[in-house]
Amino acid sequence: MKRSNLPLEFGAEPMDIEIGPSHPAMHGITRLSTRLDGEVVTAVEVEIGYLHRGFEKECENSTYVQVIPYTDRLNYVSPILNNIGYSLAVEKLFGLDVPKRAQYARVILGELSRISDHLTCNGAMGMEVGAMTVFLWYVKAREYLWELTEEVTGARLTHNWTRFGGNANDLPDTFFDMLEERLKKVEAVLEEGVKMLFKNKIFLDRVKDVGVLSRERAIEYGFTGPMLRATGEPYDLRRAEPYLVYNELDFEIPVGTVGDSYDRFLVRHEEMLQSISIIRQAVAKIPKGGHYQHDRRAWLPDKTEVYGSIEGLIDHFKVIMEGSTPPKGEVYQAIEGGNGELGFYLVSDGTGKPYKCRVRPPCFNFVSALPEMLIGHYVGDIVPIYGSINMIGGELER
Amino acid sequence: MQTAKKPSVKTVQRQGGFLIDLYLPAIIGGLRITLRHFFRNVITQSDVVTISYPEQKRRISPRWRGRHRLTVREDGFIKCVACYMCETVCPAKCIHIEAGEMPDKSVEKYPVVFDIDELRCVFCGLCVEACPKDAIRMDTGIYSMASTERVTFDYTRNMLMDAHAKTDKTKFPSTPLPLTQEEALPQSTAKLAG
Amino acid sequence: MDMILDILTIPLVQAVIKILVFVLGFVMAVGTVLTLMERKWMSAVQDRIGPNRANIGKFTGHGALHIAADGVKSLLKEDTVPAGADRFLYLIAPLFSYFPAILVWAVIPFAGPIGSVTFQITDINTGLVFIFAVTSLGVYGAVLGGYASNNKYALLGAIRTSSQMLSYEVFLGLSLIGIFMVYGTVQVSKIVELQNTYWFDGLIPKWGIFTQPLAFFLFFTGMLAEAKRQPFDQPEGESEIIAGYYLEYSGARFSAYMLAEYVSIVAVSAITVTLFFGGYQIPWLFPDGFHLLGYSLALPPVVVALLQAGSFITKTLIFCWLIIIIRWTLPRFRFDQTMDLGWKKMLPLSMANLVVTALVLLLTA
Amino acid sequence: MIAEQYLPVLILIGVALVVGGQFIVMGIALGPTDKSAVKKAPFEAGHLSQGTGFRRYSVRFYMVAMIFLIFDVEVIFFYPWAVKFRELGWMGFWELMTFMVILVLGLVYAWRKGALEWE
Amino acid sequence: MTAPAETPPITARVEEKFPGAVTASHQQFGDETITVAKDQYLAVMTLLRNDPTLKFNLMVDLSAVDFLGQSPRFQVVVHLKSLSLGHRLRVKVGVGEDGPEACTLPTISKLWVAADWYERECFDMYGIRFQGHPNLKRLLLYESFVGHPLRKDYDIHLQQPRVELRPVRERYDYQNRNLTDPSETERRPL
Amino acid sequence: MGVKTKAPAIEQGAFFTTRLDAVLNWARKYSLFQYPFATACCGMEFMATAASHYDQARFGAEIPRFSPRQSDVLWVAGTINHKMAPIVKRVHEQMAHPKWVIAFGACASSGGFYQNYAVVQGLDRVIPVDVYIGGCPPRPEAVLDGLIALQDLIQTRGPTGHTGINPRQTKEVLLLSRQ
Repeated sequence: MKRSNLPLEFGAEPMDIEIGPSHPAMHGITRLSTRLDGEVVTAVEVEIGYLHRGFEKECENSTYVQVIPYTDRLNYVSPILNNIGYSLAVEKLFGLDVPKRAQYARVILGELSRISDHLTCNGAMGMEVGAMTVFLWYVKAREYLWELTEEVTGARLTHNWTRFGGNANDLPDTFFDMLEERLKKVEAVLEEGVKMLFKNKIFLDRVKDVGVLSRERAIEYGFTGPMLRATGEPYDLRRAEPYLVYNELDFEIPVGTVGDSYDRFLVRHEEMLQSISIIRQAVAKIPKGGHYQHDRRAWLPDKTEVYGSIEGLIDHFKVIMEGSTPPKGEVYQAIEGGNGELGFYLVSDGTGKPYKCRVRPPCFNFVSALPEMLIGHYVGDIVPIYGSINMIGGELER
Repeated sequence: MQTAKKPSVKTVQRQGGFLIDLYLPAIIGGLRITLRHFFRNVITQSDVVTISYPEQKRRISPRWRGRHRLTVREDGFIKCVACYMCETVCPAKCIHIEAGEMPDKSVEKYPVVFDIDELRCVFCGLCVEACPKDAIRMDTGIYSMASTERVTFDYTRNMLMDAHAKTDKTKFPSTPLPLTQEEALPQSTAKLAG
Repeated sequence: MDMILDILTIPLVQAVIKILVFVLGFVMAVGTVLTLMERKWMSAVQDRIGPNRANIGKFTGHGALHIAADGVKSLLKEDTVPAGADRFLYLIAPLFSYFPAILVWAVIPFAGPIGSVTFQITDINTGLVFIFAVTSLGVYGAVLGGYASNNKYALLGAIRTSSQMLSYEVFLGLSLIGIFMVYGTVQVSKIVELQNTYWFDGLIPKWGIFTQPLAFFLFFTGMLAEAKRQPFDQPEGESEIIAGYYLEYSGARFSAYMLAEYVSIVAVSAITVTLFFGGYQIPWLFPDGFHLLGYSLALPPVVVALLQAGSFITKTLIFCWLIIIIRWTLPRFRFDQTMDLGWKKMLPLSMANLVVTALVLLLTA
Repeated sequence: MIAEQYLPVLILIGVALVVGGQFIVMGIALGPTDKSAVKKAPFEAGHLSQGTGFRRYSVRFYMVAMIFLIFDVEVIFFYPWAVKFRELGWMGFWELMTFMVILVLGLVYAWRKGALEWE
Repeated sequence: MTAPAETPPITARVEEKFPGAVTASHQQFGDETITVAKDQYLAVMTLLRNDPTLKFNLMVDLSAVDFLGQSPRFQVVVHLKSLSLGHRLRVKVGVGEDGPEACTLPTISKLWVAADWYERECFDMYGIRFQGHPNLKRLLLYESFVGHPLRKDYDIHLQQPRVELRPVRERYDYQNRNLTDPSETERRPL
Repeated sequence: MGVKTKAPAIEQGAFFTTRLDAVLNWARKYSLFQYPFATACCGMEFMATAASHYDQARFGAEIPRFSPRQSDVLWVAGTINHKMAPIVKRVHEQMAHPKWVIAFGACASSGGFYQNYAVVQGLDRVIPVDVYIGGCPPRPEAVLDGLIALQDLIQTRGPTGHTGINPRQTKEVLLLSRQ
């Protein structure tokens, strides 16, 4: 940024101003204690924790399956991805195999979740630079997707859908009936978003070259996901460490070049389009079969077994009363969440409750890098930068 | 672990250039879209997606997890056997059960108190999954609860059974279940009901 | 009867009547309705319905009653004065927002004159300079309000307002000079009259938009900034500095600011229409009727005046609408970009426009 | 003549005062008041505000004010010229060009000096 | 845990450079894990970051596990990932509880900036102090909070409010797991 | 500063019966400027309610004002933990009278399933709450029902809301079951 050669201070006082937590741009829960020289941010201290809900402590006091609803509320814009990540971790611990159909279903719903995450992020970014209309259109599109997930899981955003060994229920026919139409609608909204924002100089001015973080710094800060890809590093766990059936699906990893808010916006936009293509491929390839493979240690048997056989009933009681009892050990499983590497680190002591359930929150790193991204920028830049990191409180502060 | 597939990378296209620097083309382009929406919505309302809620209601998924109900057997007696499964599995610990026995021992146990604090409930549906008797369900289709008093969210056993009575069974057809134990129970308990 | 007519011929009485009709009857009414229309129009853009529930019995008026609800509620809302505020300035600051929005109407003609009766409150012979002077008064409302609030966000908003207004004032003035040169007068009524002259044998009217297209864009942009409308609503900066200069204002004083904003939208539209879109003129309509390519249609003066007033009001409303639609289309500039745009792009452009206009006029003279 | 022209303006000022003033008066008269300390504290995103809102501000903003003053005064000189433009003809044009060049130089100077930058 | 017969390359490399630093290692569920001695921790981490055959440039996660009743009580767990070489490693280091210097660990925030906040969070939750950390204060909780909630001996229900809480009549007191308002329940038999 | 701020003069009478009051309350209920105190998951549903599909603007509750001076209803959408409690309390106290509070979703209303060291077990332990909306998060329909419940409350009780009224003593339970 160009600096004027006027002396910086003519006796002007720097202004200390609290931005957040209750501030429109802070999504309610982050506090930036900033020091301003005129309009320029000269110092920032980030304070978080306004949404700390004791996730880990709750997990340690819950059985394995009770943790799934808690994971819904980590990244509450893409909850199914959290479900999947956690379930994969537990399944790894148990050594369970998930039926192919369940894996495909997870991919489909996971990508729907990813789209809704990116829609919210990009829309909110638009809103924060003043393009309220685009935001509302994007939320409208998100609504279409939520109807789809509701059709499958029975909830709009706190799905509690995956189980150890499969999913709570199968994709219904109505889902497939609705899917293509909804995807088309979403694509139409995205197209409108492109026309409204992508060539609009005002928007480009706001997001271009703000919040730049180089690839090296981004890696230093532990960035993953769209934020890292925007700097040019094509690190996507769906390809780097494939899980589920991503190896059977074709998609491209969008990367940016500069690593500013604009690249992040573009990368997210492109990822949405890629996700739509992934969903279409997965729908074409999804095999017939069961959605859940029962393992007596892991989770409940099928209802027919419970009602029909005494063994089933005993399994049922046991798993509810004691919880799922995995073998002792520790496991780390990461998936590509909406914001990046969403890792679950579980320590099992052989009892029904996780001894330790740690989630590696991707946006934790982003927020920790905020001071570096903000200092030297204007007050007005706080908003698009903050918007572009897609801070999700539940995940950040757990 | 699966082997990694070679990722194909796509570099996103940054916009820029003289035409964009002029501001006006994009502004006019944007106005075209908004005006299209505006005129469509003013003249034909064809783009309006709003559901005028209290009057219009949108179809919700048959799987929607709404307020609970306690199912009853064909003879009208509560299906619940107070086994505490749902209370155990509930992550919100919003279910409170006190078991009791019928004087004539016609059923093993039944809930004397079965309260759900629907304000605490997170609608995860684990209680339904955990119930071995199909006694608790969340398919009432009641998706909306709002009140000015906190106490109104405390649902007692009888209120939950009322919800069962009122549930539109056609709208939320119960999933076909195999013959269950209590259906085979002798009809004698019917006399005790009510 | 004669006495009434006599009284009516007193200019001052005429002026009072005009003020009552134009300002209170038209401007304030339109400004008030705009508060609702903005909500309805933005809903239409965003595929929504917009406010429609306020009702008296069965009557809802498609949400019209929400205006009444908003008004009554805001009066009954607590009137907060933050600790440490400059009480007097804080009290009177909203008043200043009304000066530009209302004073401007002094010189804006609603229709062509019928004999000695004009439809302009007063025909000041330095009309444009008056407009120019008055619009710059608006800054006081925001600056005093923001400064007196003893709130940092409000202070930021106030400073932004003043800087933005100062920056846009300069080229606003410069862009108008082209109009002066083309029409050779600063009297608003004359400028409007002259916009009824034609090129090519009465084919194309010499409206400001045709004689000074660049100046129109400059002027309109500047006016948007003066009215603090998106994309220049940095002083309010909803997502950055919360509500900017009126952050601490509540209840009635907050509505005073809000209403002033809408009234100034009407004013901005009216000025733009007057200077660049022929004011009350309808193309090919002369005081005695329509004339186009030899065909003509004679009309009585009263009908002509009515048509003209209708045309003026319609054009003004279209501009109000456009300003609102623009708001819901565009993102907002960052504050420094607003300033850059003003000083580094608009100012040189307006200078260039001046030179080109002068050259063209001299060469064609 | 002058009085006749400007008296309506005075009335309009009165109207503006009344229109704006009614809100203020009615707001004070009708609205409830609460004088608790927390209520009166300036709002700063839910925190106690440190220091006062009245403060000396960054010099950039005063720079703009000064540049504005200069330019606005210069622009005023254009007005009489513009009105009499047709009568002055080419002579007036070149005179004004000289003036304009000086003005542009001033702008360029301020620009180069960074007075228009916002850092 | 016993080391597997075949030592994986990363563990081997660390053992080669710092003999005796790796006190245990395993490869459970395919996650390569080493436990290092506390005094060698910083050196091993530096090696892991800088060694050309290891190049762990992404610090994925840092947290701790509280093994209450065991010695050492805490285990700080660091997950590392190499973007260029694609491998992962879990590094564990035991941190004791007693003694003046015991509940401390050298900071790795000089090696990976990302560790800064993770260490603050770890301090907040477990009370493990990271020596040399530039700004070691609470991250998620507030300064007036006493204790460290993720320690196993911290009662999950022990709240430390910052504002005076208003009395609320609730049907159940969930803190104490009992029915506070039994009069309203319907206890009549069916 | 205690829990109770001094009740303003106009709020002394808790129940209004006159026609004028009915008109004033009518105005209040259809002009609800809102302060979205959205902290967590419920904020997403709050967005969804404000967006095109549900459009709570229809009720006049449209304009989000992030200034407590200008807002009438505080939507606390999401978990309030002990770190946030002083802030929500301050914001509420800074809101201009008359004001109402809606606890949006399980967490805000009761703490939901976060029964641990961090989370306040219900917003009503910090500030008085007028309307509770159950659900985790509640569907937009529920949110609109909550809004309607608040409007009914305003119409019947005037500007006081729940402040100072013992909820147990009144039988006017505005439970909505509109389905």
